Amino acid sequence: MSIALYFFAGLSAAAALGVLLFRQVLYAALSLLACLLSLAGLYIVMQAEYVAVTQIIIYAGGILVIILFGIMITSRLAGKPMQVSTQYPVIGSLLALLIFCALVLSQPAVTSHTSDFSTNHWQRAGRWLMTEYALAFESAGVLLLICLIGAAVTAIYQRES
Amino acid sequence: MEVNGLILLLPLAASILMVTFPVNRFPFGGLALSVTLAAFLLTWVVDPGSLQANWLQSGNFNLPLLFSIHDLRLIRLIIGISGLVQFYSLFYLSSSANHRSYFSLLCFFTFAMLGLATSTHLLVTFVFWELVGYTSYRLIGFDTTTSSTSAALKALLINKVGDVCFLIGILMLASTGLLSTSNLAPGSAGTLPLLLIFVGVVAKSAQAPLFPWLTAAMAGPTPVSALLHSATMVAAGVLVLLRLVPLLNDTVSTVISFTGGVTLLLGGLLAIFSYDIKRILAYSTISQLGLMVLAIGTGAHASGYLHLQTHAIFKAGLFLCAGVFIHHGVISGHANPNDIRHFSNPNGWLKWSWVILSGSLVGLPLTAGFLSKEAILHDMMTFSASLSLFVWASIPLTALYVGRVSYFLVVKKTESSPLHALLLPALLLSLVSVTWFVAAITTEAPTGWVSIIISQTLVIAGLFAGFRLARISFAEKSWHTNLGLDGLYDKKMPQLATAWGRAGIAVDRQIIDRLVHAWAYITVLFAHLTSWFDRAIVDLTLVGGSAWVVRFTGQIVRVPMSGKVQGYLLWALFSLFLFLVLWLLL
Amino acid sequence: MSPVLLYLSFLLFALGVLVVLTKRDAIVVLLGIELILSAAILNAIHFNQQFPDRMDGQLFALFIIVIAVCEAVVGMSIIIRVYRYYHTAVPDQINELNER
Amino acid sequence: MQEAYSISEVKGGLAYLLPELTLTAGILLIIIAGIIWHNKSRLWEISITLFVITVLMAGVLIVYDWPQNSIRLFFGFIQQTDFAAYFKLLVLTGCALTAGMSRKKSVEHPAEYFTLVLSVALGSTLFITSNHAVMFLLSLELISLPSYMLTALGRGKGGAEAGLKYFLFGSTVTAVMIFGWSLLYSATGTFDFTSSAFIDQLTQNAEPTAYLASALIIAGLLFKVSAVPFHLWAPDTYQAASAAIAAFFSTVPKLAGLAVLAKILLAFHLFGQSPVPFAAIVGVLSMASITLGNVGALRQKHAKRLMAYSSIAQAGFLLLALVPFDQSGLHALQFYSAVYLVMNFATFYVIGQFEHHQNVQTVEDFSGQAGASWALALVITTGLIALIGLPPTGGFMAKLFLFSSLWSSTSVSPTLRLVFLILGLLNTVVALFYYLKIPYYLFVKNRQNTPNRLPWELQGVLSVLLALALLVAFVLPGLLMGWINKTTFVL
Repeated sequence: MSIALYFFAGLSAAAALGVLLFRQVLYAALSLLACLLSLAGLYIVMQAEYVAVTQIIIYAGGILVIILFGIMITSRLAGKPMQVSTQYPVIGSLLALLIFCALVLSQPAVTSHTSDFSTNHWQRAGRWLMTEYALAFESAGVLLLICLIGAAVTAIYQRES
Repeated sequence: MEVNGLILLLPLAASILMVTFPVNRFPFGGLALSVTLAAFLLTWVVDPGSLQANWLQSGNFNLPLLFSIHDLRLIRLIIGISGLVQFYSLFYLSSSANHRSYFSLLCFFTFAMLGLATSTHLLVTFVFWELVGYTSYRLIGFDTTTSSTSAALKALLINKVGDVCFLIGILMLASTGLLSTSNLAPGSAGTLPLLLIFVGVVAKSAQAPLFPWLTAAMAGPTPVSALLHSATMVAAGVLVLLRLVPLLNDTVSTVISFTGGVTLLLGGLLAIFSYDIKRILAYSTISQLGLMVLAIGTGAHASGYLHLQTHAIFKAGLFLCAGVFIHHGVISGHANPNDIRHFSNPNGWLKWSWVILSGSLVGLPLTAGFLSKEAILHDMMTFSASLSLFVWASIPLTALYVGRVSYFLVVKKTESSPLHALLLPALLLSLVSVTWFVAAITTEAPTGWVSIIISQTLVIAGLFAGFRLARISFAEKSWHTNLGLDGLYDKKMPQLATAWGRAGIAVDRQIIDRLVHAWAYITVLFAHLTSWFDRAIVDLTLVGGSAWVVRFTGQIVRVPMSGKVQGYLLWALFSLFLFLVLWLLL
Repeated sequence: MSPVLLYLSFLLFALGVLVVLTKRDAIVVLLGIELILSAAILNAIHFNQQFPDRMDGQLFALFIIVIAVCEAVVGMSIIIRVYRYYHTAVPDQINELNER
Repeated sequence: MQEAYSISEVKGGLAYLLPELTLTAGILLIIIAGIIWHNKSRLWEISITLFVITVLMAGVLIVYDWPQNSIRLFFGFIQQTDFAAYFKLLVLTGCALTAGMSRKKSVEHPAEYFTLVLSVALGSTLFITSNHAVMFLLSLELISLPSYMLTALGRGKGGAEAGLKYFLFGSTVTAVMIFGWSLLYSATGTFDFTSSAFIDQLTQNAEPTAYLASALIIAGLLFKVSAVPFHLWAPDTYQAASAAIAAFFSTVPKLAGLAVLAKILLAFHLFGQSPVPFAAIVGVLSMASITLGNVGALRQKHAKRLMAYSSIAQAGFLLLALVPFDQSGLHALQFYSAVYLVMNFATFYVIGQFEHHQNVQTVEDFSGQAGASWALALVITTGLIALIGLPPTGGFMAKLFLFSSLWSSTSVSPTLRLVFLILGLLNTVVALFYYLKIPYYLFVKNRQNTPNRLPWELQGVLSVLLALALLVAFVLPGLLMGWINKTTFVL
């Protein structure tokens, strides 16, 4: 178990670094895909299969498709593969480093529990969604609908008036 | 009781009516005048008493609307002078000006000033204080020329500094429950709130060092100057100060007295060296307000209040006289109608009004000014002999500039022309001044013959010296330059000395000569210093400095405003991080 | 429970911030935002192990995924719109609104 | 047994959600209308009618179902209180006023436009009542995402650009905030931030993580209320948006964010037991907002950009009402919020009309325009005087309540209180400069100019009513304050 955890953790860290380091936008996006998939592996290790599946299907699948689609459309408009340059390299890294240090220094004391979610995990999640989280579930539905409608109309080209 | 409220509401109603009046061409002046007259007549119907209504009462927050008409004379003065100024404006204002807004502002001003004078709760007073300030801002900038607009801005700014301090002071007093004048107890408030309120008074009543707005405000129409910047509005500060008298402690009193004393002398000195009639009168107002503040600070508040009233009469009158001169100058096409050297006298009546009113200013007998000035002098001598030196010094100083101006205005030949309507208000005011003296001399006669004799001697001496001084023509602002200063030392000073001597003071000529030398030297030096102060400290530091601060901080703010969204984010996250660090350290 | 997962989530967060600040392309900035959100999801699931009788953390993660999807959709639609006008997705070059 | 109970809790809660359900129904109806009708002019009329009916109905339902005491619904996900109901009513008023201001010409897709505005309204009402991090974030997104799209849908290039900037800034800050929530979860084990478990945990294990997390969460809310240092998006966004949308952004999300900020700060404050000096921090942030907003506004030429900086400064004043951490401060906040809504809309209504009819963009463009409509010129002057906080307007009373509650509070040391008071009042002086710029150009500059007269339309009538409301709030503040005093704040 521990080995799988370290493996997926290392993989996702490396993939996240890839997002930072790749100069080609397409590669960066694919690197994020790798990161998200290895995170899904981690979630399975942590017995959060429900989230892991959602992560793979919706997050990795859905979002990345949208982003890749966006990259294709925009690079078609630009007519060449997209390269990305950087700005504020020094002050940005300094700030990120400082934030990282602040987070590590204030590290929460995670008490170790050997939790067991395995029994009826899927059932439990479904029941929670339909009872305690019912309102949130419905709101999420409305949010998705609004985003769909809004995004469709936003992406339509509009004459300069 | 209802009548009391009516007096307040009539001008307000008239003002609102004029603003919302559907017709553009309408005798707005006539409307304003008749309403003011009605309110004036009503003052004979009212019985003095208080008027109370609850404005807001919620939870622990309570705002009672408290008004009290305790002194009908003050009310009549405010309404009366407003009425006269409105009458005067009817003839003074060109027909092309916007009569609607002008007269509605005048009516609104009457309302605000009445509210200020009668309110007995400091928070309510503050509301009216702000309204008075706003109206004056509009009226100073009425001509919408560059100079008057900037003058209006200057007035607004300097007054705002005072207002803020005033409000903070009020809020601090509120925590001790001392806002209503009914429950004031001596010494129960701390020093700081009173000093803060006094800063408000300093700004509004044009005390040193916040006085430059008053001279700048002379860019407004002359009747406006007569109403606001001499007689009533600037008195608002003194009125508030009077209300705080029971609370004053020694520290505050000392600060008040010295501010008043310095202003008294400063205003007088500055008045000597100007040729602009409105400027001279403005400096004179500053000086007289200083006298009132000084009197209140020393404890002579009854006589200070008396002087507030008599000053309102004669200063309004003097401004209205000056307006006639200026009006005449404008009609006959002078390039610089405000310059006293170019004045020609259109009418003999004007001369006599001027004589009576300026006599009142210096405190000659037979005028109301005599009563108040001698009362102040007498009270000051009893309360604090050392501080009364300020007053003693100011007496010849006042006489000096009054004499100088009067020389130009009175000694000149009289051109005969029919009595102009513009003259009536000034004549009426001089008449009031004299009647007041006659009516009150038996009841409110000042005591202490010695001080009266000495002061009158000083006045007469000063007046004659002023006449002599008038013959010396220094080039305008020559006292700024070394050259003019040298000329003054080399040639004018002996002349001044001989003039002084010939005035007939029976003291050793040699001593007088030296005294005058020293006096003139100090005077010039002091005037030079104050003008430097006005330019360097007030104009440069306050005005220029604030502009620099605005520009500088604007640039700092602009750094993250480059339009780059990631720059925004960098700035935001960086400041968040700074906050985190502070947060964790605390 | 090792602190590895904690450090991983902090690393993802810091990298996400770095990407957001330094990459001169709106799409890559969007990727950075997804990294920050992933850090939050990882945290939520990780911390849920402390409280085994409830599954608030896992459901929180689920809803964050929904939010991330919505943001990505809206973000891409706006980026495409910008592209149509400016033919670029470099935020610096899309700079007509500023203080000058 | 337990499940049956749970289901009945959900069903029972729905009865208290009538206003929100009405808004959702309105959203769906407008979407359907957009599918059915394609004629833009027709669609505009139908959508705006549906919108106004929905908002009014929701408002009536809120007033009708005014919560007498606080009710926790849906397992503590949301909590109906009279404080929340008050802010919900303000938010809906803002939405209705936005509809009154919107113009057919500047909206390309009416159905989507009103859907998005309505979803911001729905998000705001849910946001104000939310008690749970998940609900908090979902409703926050329901406010934010439509806001980004509304900005991007604004006119042409500028709209798209502003939308992108707003989106990138906003979603980064939101992501950071979500990270903050996940950290806070580790410290407390619950997402219900008003529950006793949450507060007990925070009180007992005072860890640095919790402070850090609360800072990140407050940062997200500061972005919503456009307070320093998260204000930078506002000027660009307001400038590019139409006047209606700029007015909308400067009020509705801001007031909703403020109501939640009040709640969350009180939770973090732990009834005064928190070692973090929240009162002082909020005070410093508020001073920074007021000062930077004012200083930034001084040099603005564009009218809406100037109003953006003004709204940053006003956010500072609204934050100042949170410094006392007591009932009187919250009452001052409620009063200020209502007055702010009215004065901001009064000003924007007039700016919108001048922009539409006379193509007024910059402050200089206002010169001599008073002749176009004296009534509107007076309305905007009243609005701006109220924003400065001078009598005789409700703005003065609002600032008076604010400062007096600040002065009588004990949450910060007397020195700090005095400093806040003095800085706040001095900033009022600075505000005079830029607020009076517009009336100055309107009335004083270029008076010979005889502009075309503005036609009288609904917008004009509404703006006059708003200005009158400001005057009434000065003369009779007891009307509103009496009502506000009846509300009590419960966590």
